[in-house]
Amino acid sequence: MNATLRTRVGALELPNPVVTAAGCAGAGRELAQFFDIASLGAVTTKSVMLEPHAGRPAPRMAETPSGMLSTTGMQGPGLEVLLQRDLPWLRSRGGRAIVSVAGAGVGEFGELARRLSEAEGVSAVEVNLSCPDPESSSGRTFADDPDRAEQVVGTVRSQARSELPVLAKLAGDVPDVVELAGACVDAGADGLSMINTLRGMAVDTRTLRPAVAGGLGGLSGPAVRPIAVGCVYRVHEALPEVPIIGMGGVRTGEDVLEFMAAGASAAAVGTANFSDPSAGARVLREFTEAMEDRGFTRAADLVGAAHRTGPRG
Amino acid sequence: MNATLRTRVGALELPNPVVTAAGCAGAGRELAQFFDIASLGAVTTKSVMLEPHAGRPAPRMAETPSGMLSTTGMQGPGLEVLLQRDLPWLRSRGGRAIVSVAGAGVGEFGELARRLSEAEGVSAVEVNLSCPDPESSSGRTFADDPDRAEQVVGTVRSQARSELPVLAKLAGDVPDVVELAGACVDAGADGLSMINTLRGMAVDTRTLRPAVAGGLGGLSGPAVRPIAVGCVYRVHEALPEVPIIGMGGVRTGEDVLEFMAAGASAAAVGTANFSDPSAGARVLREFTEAMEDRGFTRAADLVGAAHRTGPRG
Amino acid sequence: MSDNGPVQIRCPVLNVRRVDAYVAITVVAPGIAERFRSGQFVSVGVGGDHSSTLLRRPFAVHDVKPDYGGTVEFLFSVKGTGTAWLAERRARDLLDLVGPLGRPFPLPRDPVNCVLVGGGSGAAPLFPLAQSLRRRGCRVDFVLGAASADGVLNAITARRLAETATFATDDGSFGTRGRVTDVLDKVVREGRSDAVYACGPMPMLRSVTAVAESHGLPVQVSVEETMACGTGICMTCVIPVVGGDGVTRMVRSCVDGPVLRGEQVRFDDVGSIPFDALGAPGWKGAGRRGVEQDRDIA
Amino acid sequence: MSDNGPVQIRCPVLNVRRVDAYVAITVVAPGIAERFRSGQFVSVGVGGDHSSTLLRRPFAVHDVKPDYGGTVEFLFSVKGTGTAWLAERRARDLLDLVGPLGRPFPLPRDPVNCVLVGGGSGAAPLFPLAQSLRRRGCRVDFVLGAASADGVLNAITARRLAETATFATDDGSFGTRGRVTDVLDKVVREGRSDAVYACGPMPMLRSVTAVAESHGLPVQVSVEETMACGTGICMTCVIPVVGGDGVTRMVRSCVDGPVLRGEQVRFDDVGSIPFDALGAPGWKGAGRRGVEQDRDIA
Ligand SMILES: Cc1cc2nc3c(=O)[nH]c(=O)nc-3n(C[C@H](O)[C@H](O)[C@H](O)COP(=O)(O)OP(=O)(O)OC[C@H]3O[C@@H](n4cnc5c(N)ncnc54)[C@H](O)[C@@H]3O)c2cc1C
Ligand SMILES: Cc1cc2nc3c(=O)[nH]c(=O)nc-3n(C[C@H](O)[C@H](O)[C@H](O)COP(=O)(O)OP(=O)(O)OC[C@H]3O[C@@H](n4cnc5c(N)ncnc54)[C@H](O)[C@@H]3O)c2cc1C
Ligand SMILES: Cc1cc2nc3c(=O)[nH]c(=O)nc-3n(C[C@H](O)[C@H](O)[C@H](O)COP(=O)(O)O)c2cc1C
Ligand SMILES: Cc1cc2nc3c(=O)[nH]c(=O)nc-3n(C[C@H](O)[C@H](O)[C@H](O)COP(=O)(O)O)c2cc1C
Ligand code: FES
Ligand code: FES
Repeated sequence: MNATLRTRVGALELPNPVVTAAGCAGAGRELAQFFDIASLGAVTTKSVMLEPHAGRPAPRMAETPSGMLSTTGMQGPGLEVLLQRDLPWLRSRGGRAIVSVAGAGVGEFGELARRLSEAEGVSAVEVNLSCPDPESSSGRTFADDPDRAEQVVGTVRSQARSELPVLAKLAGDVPDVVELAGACVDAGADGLSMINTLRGMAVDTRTLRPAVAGGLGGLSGPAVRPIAVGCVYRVHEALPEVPIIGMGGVRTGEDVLEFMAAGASAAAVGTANFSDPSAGARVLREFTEAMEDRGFTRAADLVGAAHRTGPRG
Repeated sequence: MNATLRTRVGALELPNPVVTAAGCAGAGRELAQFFDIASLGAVTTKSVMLEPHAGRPAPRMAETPSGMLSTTGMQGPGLEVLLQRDLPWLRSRGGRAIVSVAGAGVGEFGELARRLSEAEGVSAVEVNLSCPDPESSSGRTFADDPDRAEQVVGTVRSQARSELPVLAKLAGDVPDVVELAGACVDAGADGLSMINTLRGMAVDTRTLRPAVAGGLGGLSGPAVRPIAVGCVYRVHEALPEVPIIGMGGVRTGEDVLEFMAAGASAAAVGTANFSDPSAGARVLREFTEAMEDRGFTRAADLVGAAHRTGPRG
Repeated sequence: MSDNGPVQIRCPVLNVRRVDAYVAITVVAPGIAERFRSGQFVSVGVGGDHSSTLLRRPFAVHDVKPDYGGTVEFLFSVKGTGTAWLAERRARDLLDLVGPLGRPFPLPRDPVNCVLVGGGSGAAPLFPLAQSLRRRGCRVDFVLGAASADGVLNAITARRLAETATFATDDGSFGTRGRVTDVLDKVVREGRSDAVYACGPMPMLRSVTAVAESHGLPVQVSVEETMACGTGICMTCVIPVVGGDGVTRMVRSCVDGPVLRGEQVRFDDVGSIPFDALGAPGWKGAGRRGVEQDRDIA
Repeated sequence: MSDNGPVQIRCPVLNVRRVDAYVAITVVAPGIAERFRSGQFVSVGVGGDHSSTLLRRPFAVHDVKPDYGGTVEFLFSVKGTGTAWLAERRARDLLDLVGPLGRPFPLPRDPVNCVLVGGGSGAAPLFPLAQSLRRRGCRVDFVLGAASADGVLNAITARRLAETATFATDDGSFGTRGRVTDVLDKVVREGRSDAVYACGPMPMLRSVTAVAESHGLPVQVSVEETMACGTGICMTCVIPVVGGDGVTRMVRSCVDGPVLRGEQVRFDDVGSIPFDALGAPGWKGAGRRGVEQDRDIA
C-alpha cells in the first residue's frame, strides 16, 4: 500500500485515512465478500455493550433526501461474541479494529475498556457518547452534557491500557461542539471521531405514522455532511493539535479530501457501505487519485488545508 | 379559496397552511411574477434589522447534497424600507405579512416590535432567535441559550401591540429544542416557527478552500427535513397546545402533510422557492390534493396526526 | 472475493417488459446468475449517482437464464420513487446490482409434494423454486392470490409448471373470491402436500403458517422487511425468530432470511421486540444460553 | 403573471449539439423567446425531480429564433454535476427553464461603434447583442479570447457579424498569444469605438473596464457570481457597486445585473464587503442618504 497514504490519529497509526464508521460495517466480515477489508485504514466495529442487546422494534429505517433515518438501538450480541468471534476473524484477515464501545452507564464504559485492554487485536477504543445517559430524566445522551461526556471518557481512559488510543465519538447536534470536544480532550481522549447520526424523524405520508418505530431516529448520509464538516472545521480551528476522524455522509474520495481539508486526519465511510458494499475500496481509490490530482504527495499534508487558505484568498 | 384549508397559528388566522419562510421570498414581490402571492397563507418577510445591513462577503452559497449552504448575514436595507416600500406593496396585492425581526441586541428587538406595532399590514411578528448574541463571547446565538431567548421573546411581547401575534423562530441545532420552545412560550410567544438553517460547512475540493466566505454557513433544503420534522414532533408532544409553523426542506405538498402530521399548524416553503419560483402555488395545490386523497376534509384535522397512531399501530 | 457470496456488478439491461400488473427487468449478470439459488434476491441501485435516493431496492429473482453468460430477471409493481425510476429503464442502460443475497429456499432431499403459495408480486421467487422442485421430481401445486386478476402473476406459467394451480382474488375477478388461505387447506389435502413454501405480505405468511401447522407440515416463508443494506451490516431488517434452542433472536431478514422457517417466526411480535428476546429486558431469566448459540449465526 | 417579467416553463429540447468546446442546447420556449433582450439569462433545473442537486444552473442566452413559436439556445462547457447532466439530454427531453432573467445590455440610441469583448463561454450573450446592435446600425467589433483555439466561441459567426473580429488565446493556438486586453486597446483605437461590452471572468472584466476607462468609454460588463435563485430573493449573488449617488451597495447580480456598468463595479472589493458600503461598519459616516435611494432599487 502506498506509503504516502499513511496517517496518524494520535498514537494510532493507519496505513491510509479511509476507515469504516461504527455500526455501518459490522466487524468487516460481510464487506469482506466485496473487497479486501485489510486494505482499509481500519474497521470500526459496531458499538458493543457488555451484554446482548435486542435493540428497537422494526421498522428501523426510512429513506430521506440524500440520507436515511435509522434506529437500531444498539442491537448486538455483547462483548463476549466480539472478543471470541469477530476480533479474531478480523485479525486473521489482517484487518485493524477500532472497537466502539457503548456503556449502559459510566461504570460499564470502564468495564468495557478494561476488558478490551486485555484483548488482542484492538487498535483503538472509540467511546460512543451518543448513548442515553441513565441519569438524565429527559432522555439526554452523554454527548448532550460536556461534564458527563468528560466523566465517561475519563473513566475509559483510566481503565484502558495506557498505550491503547482512546477516541471520543462526538454528536453533531450539540450547541457547542468545541466545548464538547474540549471536555473529552481534557478527560484524556487521544482523538475525536465526529459526527454521530443527528436526531431526526420522518412521517410516512401514506399512513401518517412515524416512518420508524418510536418516532425519532438517527439521520445519516450525504445530507448531513455539511454539518459534519462544519463540526470538524470548528474543532480543528480551536484544537489544532487534536487528531480527528471525520464522518457523516462520506460517499466518494472527494468527500474524504473535504473532511481532511477541514481538519480530519482520517475519514470514515458509514451509510455509503449500505448503498455500495464496495464503497470502502472505491473511496480509498478515488481519494488516492483526487489527492494526487491536487498535487499532494502525502495524505497527511492535506489535514487542515482549508484553514490555510481563505475563501478566494 | 377552499374554506377547509383554513388554519390558525394562535391568534393568527390563515386561509391555508402554506406560507413562505423568512429570507426565502423577499417580501413577495419577485415571486409575484410567477403566481398570485395572495393565494398563500402568508408571506414571511426577510428578517429586518433597524438599520441597513451589508451582510457577508461572497461567495455566499454552495450546493450540498439535497441542500444548500448560505451566509447572507442579514443583508437588507433596514426597517424604514420595509415599512415604506415592501409592506404597502404586499398589502396592495392582498397578501398577508408575517414580519421577521432580527435585533442586533435585546433592545433592538424591542424597538422593532414597537415600531411594527404601529405599522399597517403586519399579521404577526416572527422573532429570529438565530441572531448572534452580542453578549456572548463565543459567538452563540440567542437560540443557543434558552434564558437569552426568553429575554428576547419577552421583550418583543411586551413591546408589541397585544393583539399582534408573536412567533419565536427556533434553531434546530440545540440540545433540547423542547426546553428552548418552553422558554419562548413562557416568555409569551403565541406560536413557534421551526427550524432555522443548521450550522454547516463545505470545502471546495478543487481549491481546498471553504466554499462560502467565512467558512460556516446555514444548511437548508430537503436534507434537513428529518431534523426539522423531529423538532416539530418533539415540541408538539411536549407542548400540544402551542401552535407551530414547520419549516426545513418543504418541497412538495406531501412535505406540508408530513410537518402537519408531526404537529405543525402550517408549513413554510424556503429553499424550494429558489429552485422553483412557482413552488408556493404548486405546494399549496399538491397539499390540497394530498389531504383530500387521505380522506381529510379539514386541514386542521391533520395537525398532530402522527401522534395519534403508533408505527404500524 | 468469495465464490458463493454475493457480487456487485454493473449490468446492462436486456429488456424491460410488462408481465401482468408488473414491470419485469432482465439484466445480463453472469456472476449473479451462476451463484443464484431460488429464494434469493438482488438489490438494485436507483436514481443514478446524483440521486437523492441513496438506498438500494431489494427484489426477488424471478428468473435466471443461461443466455449471454447468464441473465437475471426481477419484477415489481411501481410503488414509489425507486420503482418509478426503474420502470423507465430501457435496454442497454446499466443497473448496479448486488446479489444473490439472502438465504435460499431449502430444497427437500426426496421427491415430495410441495405447495407454493404466493401473494401479488410475492409470487415471483416461487417460479424458479417450482423449477428446482420439479427437477428433483417433486410434485408442485401453486396457490396464487392478489387483489384482482391483473395482480395474479404468471397464471399460465403456474398452470404449466404445476400439477394444479389455484387462484384467489380479493374482488373475485380471477379464481375464487377471497384469500389464498381460504383455498390452501383444500389444496394441501388434495395434493397430499409434504411441505409448504410461501411468499407474500406478512399477514398472509402468518395465515399460511397456521394452515401448514394445522397439517403438521414444515413451512418456509420468505419475509419482506425494510432493508437499508441487504448485506447484513446495518441491522435494520430484523424479525423476531425463535431458534432451535428456544431463544428468540432479532435476526436479520437479509442474511438469516428472507426465507425463514414459518413456525419459528414470531408473527405476533413482528414490529416489536418480544420481552424475552435475547438482550431484551425480559431475557435475563434465560441465562447465558443464547449467547453461546449466537456465535454460530452470522 | 406579468408581461415582461420572467416565466417558468417546461420546454422540450429541440436539439443538443457541440459548438467548438461547448455543448449547445436549443429548447422550444416561446414565452422566454418573446420576452428576451440580449444580455439576459435563463436558469435551468438539473437532475430531475429526485436529484440531490437542488439548484438551477444559470446560462446566458446565446440565440433566440422564431421557429416553433420561439426557441432559446444556451451553451456551456461541462464543469460539474449539473452541466454533465445537461450534456446528456436528448431531443424531446423536457427541461425546466426560468427566464428571461436579469438586466439586459442597454442599447445605444444612436448608431455608434461598439466593441464586444468575450472570454470563453462568456462570449455567448454577445452574439444576440451583436445582432441587436447591427439592427440599430451600430458598427460592431469583436474581441474573443479563450485558453486555446477550441474555447474560442463562434469565430466564424463573429467574423460575419462584425466589422472586425480579433482573437487571443493563452497558448497562441488561435489569433494572438495572450489576453483579450492585450489587443483591446488597438481594436478600440482602430474601430474608433464609442462603447464597450464585455462578458467573461471577473479579472477580464476588470481589465476591460480599465482599458475602456482609459479611453473614456462607457463599458457594460456581464458578471458571474454564484446564484441560488436567479430571481432576486436569496441575496447570495451580491457584488459591490457604487451608485450614481456615490454610495456603494451590495447589489444582486441576478436582478440588478448580470449586466452592470463596469466603472461602477468595485472590482477590487468583489468577494468582500467594502468598509463604506451601505450597512457596512464604515457606512454610518455617509448619513442616511443611501437608504432613501435604496427604495428605488429592486
Ligand atoms: C427481500 C425482498 C424482496 C422483495 N421482492 C420484491 C419483488 O420481487 N417485487 C416487488 O415488487 N417488490 C419486492 N419487494 C419490495 C420492494 O423492495 C419495494 O416495493 C421497493 O423497495 C419499493 O421501492 P420504491 O422506491 O418504489 O418505494 P419507496 O416507498 O419510495 O421506498 C422508500 C424506501 O422504503 C423501502 N421499501 C418500500 N416498500 C418496501 C417493501 N415492501 N419492502 C421492503 N422495503 C420497502 C425501499 O426499499 C426504500 O428504501 C421486496 C422486498 C424485500 C425486502
Ligand atoms: C448569469 C450567469 C450566466 C452564465 N452563463 C453561462 C454560459 O452561458 N455558459 C456557461 O458555460 N456557463 C455560464 N455560467 C456559469 C454556469 O452557471 C456554471 O458553469 C454552472 O452553473 C456550473 O454548474 P455545474 O453543476 O456543472 O457545476 P457545479 O460545480 O457542480 O455547480 C455547483 C453549484 O455552483 C454553481 N456554479 C458553479 N460554477 C459557477 C459559475 N461559474 N458561475 C455561477 N455559478 C456557478 C452552480 O450553479 C451550482 O449551484 C453563467 C453563470 C451566471 C451566473
Ligand atoms: C444503521 C446505523 C448504525 C449505527 N450504529 C452506530 C454505532 O453502533 N455506534 C456509533 O458510534 N455510531 C453508529 N452509527 C453512526 C455512524 O457511525 C456515523 O457516525 C454516522 O452514520 C454518520 O456517518 P454516515 O453519514 O457516513 O453514515 C450508526 C449509523 C447507522 C446509519
Ligand atoms: C438564503 C437564506 C436566507 C435566510 N434568511 C433568513 C432570515 O432572514 N430569517 C430567518 O429567520 N430565517 C432565514 N432563513 C431560514 C429559513 O427561513 C428557513 O428556516 C430554513 O431555510 C429552513 O427551511 P428550508 O429548508 O425550506 O429553506 C434563510 C434561509 C436561507 C436559505
Ligand atoms: S438490511 Fe442491513 S442488516 Fe439486513
Ligand atoms: S441569485 Fe438569489 S438574489 Fe440573486
